[in-house]
Amino acid sequence: MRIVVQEDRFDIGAETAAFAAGRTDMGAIVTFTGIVREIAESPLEAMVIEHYPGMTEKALTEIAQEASRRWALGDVLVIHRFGRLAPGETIMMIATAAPHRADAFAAAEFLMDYLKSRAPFWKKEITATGDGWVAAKDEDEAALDRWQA
Amino acid sequence: MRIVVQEDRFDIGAETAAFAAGRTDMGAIVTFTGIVREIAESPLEAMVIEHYPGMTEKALTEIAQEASRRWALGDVLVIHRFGRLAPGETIMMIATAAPHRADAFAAAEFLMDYLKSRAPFWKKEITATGDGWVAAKDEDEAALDRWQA
Amino acid sequence: MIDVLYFAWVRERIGLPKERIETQAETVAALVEELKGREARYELAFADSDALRVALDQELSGFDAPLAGVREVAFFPPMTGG
Amino acid sequence: MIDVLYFAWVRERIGLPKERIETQAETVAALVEELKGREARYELAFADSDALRVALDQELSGFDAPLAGVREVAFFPPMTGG
Repeated sequence: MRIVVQEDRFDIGAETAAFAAGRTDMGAIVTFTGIVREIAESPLEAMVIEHYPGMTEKALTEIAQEASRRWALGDVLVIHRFGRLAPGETIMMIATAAPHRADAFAAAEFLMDYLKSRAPFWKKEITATGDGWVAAKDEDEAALDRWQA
Repeated sequence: MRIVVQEDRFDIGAETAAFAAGRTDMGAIVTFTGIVREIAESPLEAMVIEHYPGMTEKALTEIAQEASRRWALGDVLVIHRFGRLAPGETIMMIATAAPHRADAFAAAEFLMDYLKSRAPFWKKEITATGDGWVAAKDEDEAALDRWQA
Repeated sequence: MIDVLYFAWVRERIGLPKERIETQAETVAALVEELKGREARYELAFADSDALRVALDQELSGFDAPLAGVREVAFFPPMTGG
Repeated sequence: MIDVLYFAWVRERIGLPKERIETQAETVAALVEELKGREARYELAFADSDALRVALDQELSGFDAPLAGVREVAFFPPMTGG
């Protein structure tokens, strides 16, 4: 398991290749990558991501451990950036390795749903017409319900 | 949309990076990679993948088009190898790009479920004690049911 | 004249990947019966048709489908890609 | 003495990321009431507690949780990671 919280850019190609390398015991690798998206209404200059140092790493580790308890996983990777990002830049990625694809997919979706609403990150959009904190979506909170046993 | 059927190896890191590059309109990228897995019972020497040239490309294209009809996708990539592969080698990968993560995940799972049971590939395991065609799993056929409207 | 293709263990049992056949069979099922009547290796390959799939001109099809106008028939076991 | 941290718009409204507070408050809710009584900027930041989340020693918690033994309290809006 590898959890990384950093301001620097990272190379999703290199990370994906390194994560998948040499796995003869895992048949399935799933990755998710989040990218800063242009907003149609108002040109986005940047996305600023604030986080809670210390708690962030702790929350991500707990979410990854919970995924490993629920599914037969070989490995989990979480990389999340903070600071100022331009449109098109990679915000974060996760990867899961499992013997079977259903476990790799379910764990990846679980990680994303929890990371969205339970890891202490906050996004602010910087546009030509002003700045604004991104509001949490009801659908992201609702997405957690499907994982309740 | 890019559909590739080839005998040669491919670099999942480079393919993932190229697929994600320059997307300011897509917030979510999901990839799935299938790897030749060691089997515990009998040491696997190789996996041989046979396919139906012509129909393979057609079936994969139809599956990718159906995914694009069902979900708001920006792009789809499918790479599938045939021929003789050693344990640990990458068999195939798919990637989906979408504005939102739920669409990227659902489309990737749909692609995998259909590709498993509807694209004309057949796997043969070569072991020290003999060769054998991999039998289709009931669970793979059952996985298609969840996509029926 | 119709091209008949075999894949995976169907190919191995019949012993060839492809052949051209002159047939009057009107459906896939009738073609299968005709082939089974030829030789033991066809009988063996087509013994359990539940374990077989068929494609007509590279589209998955049913065993009751008509062969009129079809140029290429392929028989194979359930797919195991991915 | 307890460390109180603020993030995102809570931090912006209060005007600082962190402060040390001497308090007798027994619960998070009591601490919030105490802070709201201090100055208008706290009143503004804590006006809608439904829009707020709290963590005690870096674990998400409820507003009715006791503060006994807690070293670090953090207030912030719902998270928007990923």
